[in-house]
Amino acid sequence: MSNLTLFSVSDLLVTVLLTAIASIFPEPIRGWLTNPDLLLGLACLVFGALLLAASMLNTILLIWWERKLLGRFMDRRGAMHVGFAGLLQNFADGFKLFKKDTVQPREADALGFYAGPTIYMVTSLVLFGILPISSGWNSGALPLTLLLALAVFSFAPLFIFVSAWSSNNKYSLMGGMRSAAQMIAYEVPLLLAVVAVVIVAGSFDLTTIVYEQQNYWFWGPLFLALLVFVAGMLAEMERIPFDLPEAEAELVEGWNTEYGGMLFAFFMLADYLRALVGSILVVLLFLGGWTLPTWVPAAFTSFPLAGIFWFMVKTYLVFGLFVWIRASLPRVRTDQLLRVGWNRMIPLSLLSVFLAAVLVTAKCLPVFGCVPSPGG
Amino acid sequence: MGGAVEAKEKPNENPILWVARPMATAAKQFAKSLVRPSTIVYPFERLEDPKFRGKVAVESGRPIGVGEVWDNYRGVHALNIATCISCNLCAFSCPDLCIDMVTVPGGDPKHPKKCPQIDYGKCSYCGFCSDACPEGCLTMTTRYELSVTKRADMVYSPERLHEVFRSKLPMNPIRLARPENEDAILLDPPLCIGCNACARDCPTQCITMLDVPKPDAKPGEKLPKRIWKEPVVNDSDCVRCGTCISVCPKECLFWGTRK
Amino acid sequence: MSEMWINMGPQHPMTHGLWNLRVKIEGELILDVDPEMGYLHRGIEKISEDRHYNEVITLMDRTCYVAGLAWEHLYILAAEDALHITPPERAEYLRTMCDEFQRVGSHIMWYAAFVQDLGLMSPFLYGMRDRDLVLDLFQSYTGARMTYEYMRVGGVRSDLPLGFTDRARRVLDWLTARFVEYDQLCLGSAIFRKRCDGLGVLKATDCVEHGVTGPMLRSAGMKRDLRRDRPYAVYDQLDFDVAVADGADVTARYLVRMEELRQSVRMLRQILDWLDRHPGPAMAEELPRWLGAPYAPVGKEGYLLKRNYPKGVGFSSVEEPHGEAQAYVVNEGTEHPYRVKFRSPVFANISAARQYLVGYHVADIPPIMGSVDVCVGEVDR
Amino acid sequence: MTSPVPVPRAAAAAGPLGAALPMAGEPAVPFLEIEAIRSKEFLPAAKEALSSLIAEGGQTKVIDPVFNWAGRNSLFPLHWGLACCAIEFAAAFGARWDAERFGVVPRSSPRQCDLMIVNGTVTWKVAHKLITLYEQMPEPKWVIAMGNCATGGGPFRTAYSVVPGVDKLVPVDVYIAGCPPRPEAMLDGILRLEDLIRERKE
Amino acid sequence: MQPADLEAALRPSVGAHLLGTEPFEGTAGRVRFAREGALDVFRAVKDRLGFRHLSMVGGIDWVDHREVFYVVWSDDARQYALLSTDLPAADPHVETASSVWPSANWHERETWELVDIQFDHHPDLRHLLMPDGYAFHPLLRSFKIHEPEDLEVKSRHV
Repeated sequence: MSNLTLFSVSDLLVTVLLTAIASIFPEPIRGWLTNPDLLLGLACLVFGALLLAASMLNTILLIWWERKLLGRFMDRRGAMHVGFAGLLQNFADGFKLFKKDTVQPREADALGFYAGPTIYMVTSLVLFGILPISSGWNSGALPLTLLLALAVFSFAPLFIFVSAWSSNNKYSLMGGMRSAAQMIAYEVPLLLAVVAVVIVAGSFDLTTIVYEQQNYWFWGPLFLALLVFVAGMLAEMERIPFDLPEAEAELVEGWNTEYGGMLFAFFMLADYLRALVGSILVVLLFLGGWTLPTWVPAAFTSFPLAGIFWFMVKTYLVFGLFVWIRASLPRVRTDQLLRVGWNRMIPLSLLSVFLAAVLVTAKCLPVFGCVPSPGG
Repeated sequence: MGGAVEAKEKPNENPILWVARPMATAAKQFAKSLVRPSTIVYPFERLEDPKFRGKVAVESGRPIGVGEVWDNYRGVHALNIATCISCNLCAFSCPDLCIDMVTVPGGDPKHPKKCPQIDYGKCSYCGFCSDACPEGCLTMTTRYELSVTKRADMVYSPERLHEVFRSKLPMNPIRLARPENEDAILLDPPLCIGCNACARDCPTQCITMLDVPKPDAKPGEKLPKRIWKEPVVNDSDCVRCGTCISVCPKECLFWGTRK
Repeated sequence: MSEMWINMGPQHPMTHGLWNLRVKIEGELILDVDPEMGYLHRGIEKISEDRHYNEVITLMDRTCYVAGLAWEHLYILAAEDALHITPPERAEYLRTMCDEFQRVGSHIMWYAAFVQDLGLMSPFLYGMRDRDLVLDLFQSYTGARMTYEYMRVGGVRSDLPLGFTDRARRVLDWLTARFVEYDQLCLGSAIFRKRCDGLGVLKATDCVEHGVTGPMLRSAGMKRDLRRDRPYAVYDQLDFDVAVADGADVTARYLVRMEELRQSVRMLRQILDWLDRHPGPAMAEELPRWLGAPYAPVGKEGYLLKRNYPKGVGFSSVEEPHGEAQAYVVNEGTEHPYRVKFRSPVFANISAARQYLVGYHVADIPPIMGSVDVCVGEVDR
Repeated sequence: MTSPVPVPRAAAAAGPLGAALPMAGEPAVPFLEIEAIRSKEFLPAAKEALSSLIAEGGQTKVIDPVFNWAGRNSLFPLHWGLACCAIEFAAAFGARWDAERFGVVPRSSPRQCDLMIVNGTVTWKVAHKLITLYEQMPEPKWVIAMGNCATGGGPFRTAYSVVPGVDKLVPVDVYIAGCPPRPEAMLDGILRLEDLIRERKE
Repeated sequence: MQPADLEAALRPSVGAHLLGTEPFEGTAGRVRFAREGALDVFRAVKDRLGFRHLSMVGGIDWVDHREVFYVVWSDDARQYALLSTDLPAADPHVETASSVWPSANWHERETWELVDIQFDHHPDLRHLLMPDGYAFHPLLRSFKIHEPEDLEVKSRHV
């Protein structure tokens, strides 16, 4: 299992296909076709395509999950008449938006107007490529995956602001401004909360962090950091209670007011992609990634793709928590978010860093690991 | 008389509860609706269905005893052409002027039978017409779905209204009682010329023309030129539609209290 | 950002209707506001002059579409005043019951819309669900969900159906339990309190100056409620309290409305008990023929003039869910009212917008305007 | 008069949900049963699409139906309330009727809408704003005139300030009568519009 | 409070402009005054009688003349009172009440717009309900309403 990675699968696919094709041709062409560099490049392309498909499918499933879950929170049923239980609803939305006109306002700045959503989408996709979803998902262990992920994650407000500015709408502009202002509030505590995890795990590599959690998941010792991280993630994903940039009540649709058709679909998809990535990060950093506690019977962990399965279950449950929050809390105001960010979350995150340092130096971490390590 | 009550919030409690309490409420609702949300799956379940009667309870947030609720719903009209007497009261009483009386087959050529045609693009479903209908032939049913793609399809001719009647939808049972001291059609005898217009046009045939004795002309006095008959209204049959008043050429009929 | 004017409306999620709030902002700070009304001006006062007295009732439901029965009651009181007609007592009780159920429905609708403005969706759904139960009750005795056409000059159209009072009590039980949940979702929430406390303050003296009435006035600590101060219908025979709060802000308005809901439930239970015990006619006996219940039409123009029907002027004032509404009906002895003039409470409440909006942030506009409970239909008429 | 005889709506055109539907379902139709009813209509259509894909391929047989299916199943109405019907419009999105079941999600920005539901009286003062909103919506777009005021001015059509029907301003696809229409009637209008989109093959 | 009380309280200060008081069902009474003394009457009613709350301003077109009526409320007496004045149809001017009761502002804008009554020194006499530049005053008796004309129905360009 462990050597079957997504990349090796795509590599195998490309090799087999290309070798089969090459066998038809005479020697010089056959040699060029089976050139290992070409194989590697093609494998990378296939890998990317698979990654794209997986991320898109997951995102669309996530939207469905939110709609159904939110429906039940609100005492209704949610989408149910398009496809089985409404599963095809989001595909219908996507196809429809794909076909719709995209209107560019006359006074809008074309470059920013089109580049904003596109780059927003691309950065979100890149994020999905970085994260290890199971032991075999990622191509290779980069040493600084966590830092890279967080860096790419925080690009978004910039491009939100670009697209808001260039769509030449007062509501969009205010949404973009809020997005930029909001970033100041949550980025610092978010990173400090991650520092606590890094201190305990001793690595910036997400795979390593997950394997460090085989004895005990980090949410126990680092509960404070988890709270700060979840709150920061809510702000990062721009979900209620921190969805100020697209506060529907006062700023019509916020920064995407002027966007329709495919560009709007980009925004929607990227939003949920970021929500997915946020949930994944919570699972990776605090909930043990794709590992399960050792007291779980082996039958639950030994079937094919068990890692991905459990990882996805955890991710969707974490996202369910976000939906729950959305169903029960109102939106805060910009100045309140800033105040909460600087007055509450930063001290809390500093405290959690301090606690993590104490835990590590005092070597009292194993207290939380109530079961022996599976690797043993 | 009651005094004033100060609306006060509960004293502040543990601030951690302050986020937890709404979340707990939402979770409670989630658990409740996981079993059965209060949604009616509309094209498959219909509220006006008699099968709903009494089965769905308010305790779950589902609608209350729906069948009973629907008894006097005011939807599309049903018209029984057979019993319509063409009295024009529905068109008279319509505040939105959406009822036209159109000719339907079945009347004699001199007095064509006229029945209401309703434009649902103007109707405000107030029920004044069915309240005014003296024969109970124009009633309102529980049908409410009236989406069309052409504006002209919203005009329901008497035949279409009769089809609604024949489809046996539940109908509005409210029949308003007539007031005790109803006004009657009174006659101002000196003005009458005995022209028979009222008796001819009366939809219920409740007016009969009776002979009045022709007075002896005094010397020098000229008797009015008229037919020596006078209408007599049978109050128990009269539906008070006022047709006679409106057709009277001499304005000698009027509303009043019969002594 | 420099100063700029933004138009919030006519199509804007905040407005809950068709009006335009022009806001002058600097950054997120509100410098000036200018409400622009009239997008829903339907000339109801003019159309009424062309209609018979009973036919005006169909317009009243549409004047304020969340409190149709209260407006019917308002008009009917003035019209009966102008026409010198007294309704029977049971009709008065039925009308009072309509008023109070309407208040429950309207306040729940307000709750649903108001909390949605704060970004919280689920109370909207809960509110609409619970309001639908009240509408079910209305439908069972008036025959419609929103446009009831229930009251008539001299009484009401029909009496209650069988088993109504029991159904109504069950709904009241259900609602009483829900009010607790409403409070848990709002008052129990730290973010709600942070968003609403100290927002949109309008002191009692300013309220009186600018003609602000209803829950907004009572939230400023002023104990004025027409149901108690100037009882109409049968309010003087009911036991209830006037809800007041002293914050004068959005939270206080929330508290007042929630308390009014409870008081309405309390009144409704008394009314339902009375209705169970006192059967009787629901329509006045001594009615002019053309006002009798089944008959709206008049034979010929000038019918009343011929009979020398006494002229009159009617004035009425009711405590509508949004505040104090007034009607002024002039009867010149014809079948049509000569002049009908209405005073909408929301009209005055919005006209004072500059007093309670300037100085707050753009993000505060939805909760503040939500707490005013705008119903544009009655403002523009 | 296109159809002189009014057929019961449920039997005549219950939308994409099958003509064999009874007038009324069980008090609570089990979810799987609903799915079964729906699949009766969906499966043959899917089979046909698949066979035509194998037989002919090409745009008109496969691509267009897919986009048509997508377009009619994801109608985003503009989120605005004109008058009384707006309350029933909101009630249709409430818990009891839940219009989101059909993929109908109101959006506040006209750029993201396919459907303008004119839910109330249109006055001359708001007329040009309504036209602006309509023009801001990207193609393909539809208009539903909900209620009598939008259809023809309703009880207010004689007034000096009221547009006698929104079809004098923008083209209307479906009229829903009612004053105001019940939420069911609004959903019925949306289903009728879905039928219309399928018939027109847009 | 009775009409006599109103009269007794107002007569000393604004007697010159007071045309009389009469009973009005449901209120303390109706005060008729001459339009020249409008402002004095408003001040007296507000300050001396304690009617601090102006509820409604309305106008009636009596064809030969026009009438403006004001409905005011006193919290102490818990009563309404009506003030009304007649204006000649040729010259319907009256002093604004918005300097005494700020709430009169919008009511007077509406009354000017619908019944064509000019309020002198009004701070902001603009159109409120009708679009700017609307030339008619719809609630005058001479303004008739009628069934709408047939306008062109827009259809989709296919």
